[in-house]
Amino acid sequence: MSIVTRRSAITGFGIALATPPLAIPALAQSGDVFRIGLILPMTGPFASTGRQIEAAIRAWLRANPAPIAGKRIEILLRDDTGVAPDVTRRLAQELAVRERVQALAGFGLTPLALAAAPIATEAKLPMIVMAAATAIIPSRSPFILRTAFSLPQATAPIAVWAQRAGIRTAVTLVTDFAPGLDAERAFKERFTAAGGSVTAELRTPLRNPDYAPFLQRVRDARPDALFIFVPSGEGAPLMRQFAERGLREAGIRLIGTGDVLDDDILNDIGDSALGAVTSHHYSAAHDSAENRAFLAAYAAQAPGQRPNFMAVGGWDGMHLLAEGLRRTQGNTDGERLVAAMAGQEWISPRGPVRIDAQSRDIVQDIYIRRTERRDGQLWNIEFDRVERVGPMG
Amino acid sequence: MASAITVLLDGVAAGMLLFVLSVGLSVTLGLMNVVNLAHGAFGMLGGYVCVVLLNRLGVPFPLALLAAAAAAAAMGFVLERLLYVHIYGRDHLTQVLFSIGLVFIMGAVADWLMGARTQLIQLPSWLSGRMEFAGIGLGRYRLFLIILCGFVALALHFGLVRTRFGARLRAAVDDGVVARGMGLPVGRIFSITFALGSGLAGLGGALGVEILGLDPNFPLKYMVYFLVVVAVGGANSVAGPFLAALLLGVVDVAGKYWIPEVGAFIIYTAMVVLLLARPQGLLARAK
Amino acid sequence: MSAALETRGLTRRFGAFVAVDAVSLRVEPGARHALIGPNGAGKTTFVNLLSGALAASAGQVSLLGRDVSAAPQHLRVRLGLARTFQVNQLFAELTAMQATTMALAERAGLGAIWWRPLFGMAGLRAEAQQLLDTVRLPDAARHQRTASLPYGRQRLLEIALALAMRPRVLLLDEPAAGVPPADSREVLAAVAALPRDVAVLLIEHDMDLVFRFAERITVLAFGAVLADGAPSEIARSPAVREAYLGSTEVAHG
Amino acid sequence: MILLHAIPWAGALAGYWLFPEQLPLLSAIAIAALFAVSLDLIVGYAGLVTLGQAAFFGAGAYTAGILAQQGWGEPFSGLLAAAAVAALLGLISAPLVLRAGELAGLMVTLGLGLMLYEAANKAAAITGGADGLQGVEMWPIFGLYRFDLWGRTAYLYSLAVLFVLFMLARLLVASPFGWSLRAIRGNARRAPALGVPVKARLTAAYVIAAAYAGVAGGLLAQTTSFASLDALSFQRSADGLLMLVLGGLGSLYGALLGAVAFTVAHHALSEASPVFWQFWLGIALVALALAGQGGLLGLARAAIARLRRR
Repeated sequence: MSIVTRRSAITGFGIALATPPLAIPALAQSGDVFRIGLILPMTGPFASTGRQIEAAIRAWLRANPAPIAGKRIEILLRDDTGVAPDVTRRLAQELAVRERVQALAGFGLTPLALAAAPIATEAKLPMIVMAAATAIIPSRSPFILRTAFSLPQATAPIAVWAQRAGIRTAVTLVTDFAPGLDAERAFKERFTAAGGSVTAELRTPLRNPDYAPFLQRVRDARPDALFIFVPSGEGAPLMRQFAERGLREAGIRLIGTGDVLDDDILNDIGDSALGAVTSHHYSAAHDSAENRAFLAAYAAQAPGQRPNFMAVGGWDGMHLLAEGLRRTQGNTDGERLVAAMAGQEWISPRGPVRIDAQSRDIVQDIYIRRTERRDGQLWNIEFDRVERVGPMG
Repeated sequence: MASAITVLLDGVAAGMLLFVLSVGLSVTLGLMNVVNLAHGAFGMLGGYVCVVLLNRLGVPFPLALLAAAAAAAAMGFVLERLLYVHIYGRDHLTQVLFSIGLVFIMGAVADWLMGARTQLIQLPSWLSGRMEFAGIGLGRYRLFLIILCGFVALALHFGLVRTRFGARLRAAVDDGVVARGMGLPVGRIFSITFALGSGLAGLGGALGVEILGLDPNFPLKYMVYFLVVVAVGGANSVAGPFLAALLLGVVDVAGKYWIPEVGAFIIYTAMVVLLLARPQGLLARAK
Repeated sequence: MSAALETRGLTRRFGAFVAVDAVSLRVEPGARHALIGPNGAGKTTFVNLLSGALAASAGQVSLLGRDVSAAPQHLRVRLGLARTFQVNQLFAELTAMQATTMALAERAGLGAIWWRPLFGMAGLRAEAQQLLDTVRLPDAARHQRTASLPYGRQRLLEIALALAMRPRVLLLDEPAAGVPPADSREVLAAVAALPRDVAVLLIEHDMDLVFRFAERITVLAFGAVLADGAPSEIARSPAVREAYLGSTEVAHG
Repeated sequence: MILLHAIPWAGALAGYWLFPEQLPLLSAIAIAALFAVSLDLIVGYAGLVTLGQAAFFGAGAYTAGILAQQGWGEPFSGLLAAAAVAALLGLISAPLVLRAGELAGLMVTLGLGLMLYEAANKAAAITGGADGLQGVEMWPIFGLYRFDLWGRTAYLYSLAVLFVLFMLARLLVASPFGWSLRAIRGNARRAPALGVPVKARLTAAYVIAAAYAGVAGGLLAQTTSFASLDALSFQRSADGLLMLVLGGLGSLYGALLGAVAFTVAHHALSEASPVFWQFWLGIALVALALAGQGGLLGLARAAIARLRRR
């Protein structure tokens, strides 16, 4: 080791701090390309979320090949593995600084979205949250707009419905992270306000959950219904064990948000899902021209797969960005884009939606669905609907 | 009381499954002194084989299980001959590097072939549902797991004690140099044992699809559990890992049932305490 | 005057097996003392009890008049007890110079210093050279990885490392074991040249060496002291002949 | 010799001007390198293999993060606090790890790491649980240099901390203390017979390595204004070990090289192929393990030796 090296490096450090580095041009560049930095969990435990959203976005691009306000849309996809918020943040930073993207999109889970929020603020980039569902997310940056849903929003209607359906006592079972806690809180609030009582609140770990012991507790507690929220993809083992443990035979009804009966895996869950009642903003079985177009576009992109509520968030996110771009007539200034997108209303494959101008969060209809078999396949069939539910339920 | 017994039996079933998945790792560690973090990848392979045969080709479940074990054993045999032989005798960290690399490769290939989704199977009707004895309920599949895995454990134990191969295996574990000197084909014993361990992992992976879930992340997700079983149980025996796996299963399930607030904390605490109390493994005699 | 090294009723059990059974032994300052006994007599266990590598089941060890029964190995070393091993225990990746310098630093109480380079300590380097001179390790061998040295050379390093501790009492566990005859002369010369003020306890199979070297001999059998006295007495003792010299098991290793 | 040492650091500094758009990645590399150095001290020099080094990394990250969240955003004192907390944790856990012996000790490090992960997960009121620590606000360095979007300040700050701690580590491994660690790793039976207090030295090394990891974690929290559970995850410990083995164990530059190679490969592969990058990373790891010879640094040395012989 040498003193000389150390000294020269220290001087170097001093110079570096004293002189400004190469001037970096303004972040948002104009041109004929609109670059969107898409950050999704493409590998790791939440990979299916990323795959659904990416497929939906590619499907949207196929269906809308024409330039928008003179701009061709380009997607830069990055994998944040779903479990490393610091990576999400770094990727957002790089996309902003190096790739000069004009919008950020994706964001599979709450911690990932929260970690990236300050970057959106600082870089003044619209950030479209297509999946993460904790209520607080849009409040973390004035540049965040959400096309997914929020858990209080999806939860409140089922709590009210449960009360109407004669359910008096319920146990909640949620995954122990922010969205789960949101769902637990929202359900309890609405359900007790309507006169029901929550007799136990159970939380399962985010990783490596084994639902057997929790479900055994539910069985012992003998409520009228079990309310569940688990992240997309986790629903299958839970439903299986619900059936195996004989909870249905014990007279316990299964209710929950639609995450648990995700369209992506619904058919694999099989008969144990039949009869479950859930509330959500999207079902692939939704009957509308917009949804049929979406299903067709998705099938062309990912043959043999069914889009789920994650996919619709991606699809609508693209629609929102495109509309924003049209309204600014191709101006990609972040603040103007956000202003143009906030307050938008349109008919999405899920039904009518609106981006609330103040909160920048989504306002949408929430459907009550029952899982049924139609034409040899399982579907979440919508049979009731609460209109224009706000992000806080 | 009845639910306490149900919980206990659930734990036993989970533990038994864990045993079948990890026992191969403990033998390879004891015999070849190889830290094989890719062990779970053989479990994953078994799981996928089972899923494909069952869901796409309609093969009966027992046959699918056998095929899963056979496929994983074959894969284990090939990889052992092709790759693992080169890392015997290398330091443990190199083996870690190697086997983690293998996990990445196999995970990516599984993803490429089967997608990132969680895979599910439909159990035959004779294994679905639940039965009750004297108020104690137990899922049929869990009962099936207990019986099958218990049988596997017994077969392994007696195989090791009673058969000629078992005797040779034990000799090779005790002292490879001496065993070589006595003219035992240590290399072939290694191959067969490795294939056997991988096959068992494949069987465990297939059995575990219903309980543990299956996706390309499987080997990494459960790696820590396998390591815990081996460390707590000690290498070189069947009974040690068996007890460790049972304990792990029961403590995990019981902890989640009675004190869910503590979560996974309890299982790691139990592991650390056991390791400090019995560093050589559960059944090792104090030195 | 207190003994250099003394044990009273030193015992070590492994389960039901008594490896060392109530051994009382006195090594005088400056002594040339040998400890002999048939294979499995408990000699190496005994050395491990003396050095503190193993804990005793019962009995005491005192070093230069201080009770060290409860002291850990490194403290006994600091108090003046050094040892060599029957099978070389060296640092395969280090050179002889590195290992010896490191050992000297430890002996000088500098081992916890982290802010100065070891090889910036000129005094230690010179001392290490000197020490390797004493055991006659050739210059060329001093800067090679220890693992690449022939076994005889490694044996010299084994002794040099023990000497680096500046011991008052030195335990030599079969110093010539495993050394090819061609090289053993160097090892024996190094043993013979040990400073006279150091008490040496030699554990050995080679009777030639024992009788040439020792001024006092203790015979261990089945973990217990069978005989103790001057070489001539031992050579004449019928009990020793019976148990050891007379038996066909005057084995090596 | 001096030149040889100057090259990597001059290169690292030049990166600031050469890759002005890649500074977040460069910061990540510097932090990974510091973490790899911490692992090298305990694994490469002292020979104590650990699977739980992330515990200290995470402890440092949360310490620095929580300090800044609670209104003390001064970076340097934050790092000191991170180092202190991690060192304290090391001091508490060292006796447990050393008590258990080789393989069991390894598993104890794993178990302790997992316990801390779960504890942080459950202590959501303090740590933010699975959602991560929100609201970390750093003050400018020396009151002058803000942590900016381009990551300029973050990179120079990380690099400077890495440089100082790296040089300190070099001093450490060249000292009698450092050599006694090599002796313990080389032969744990002989070292005590040379008067080396093995437990005390290993404890000291463990604590120092913990403090290093704590600083690395603190840097991550400060430069990203965020701390989350993955800082404590087994994955992080494993990645650190991979970097170390990749670069070459028991030489500090090996740790640097490994961190650079691993992070860059990881980044480049996942950018080129966001879905299947793990496949290529796996191939690289397997190939390197089979090639052997002390990681990249070993391969480089062997190559140089071969060239010289010609």
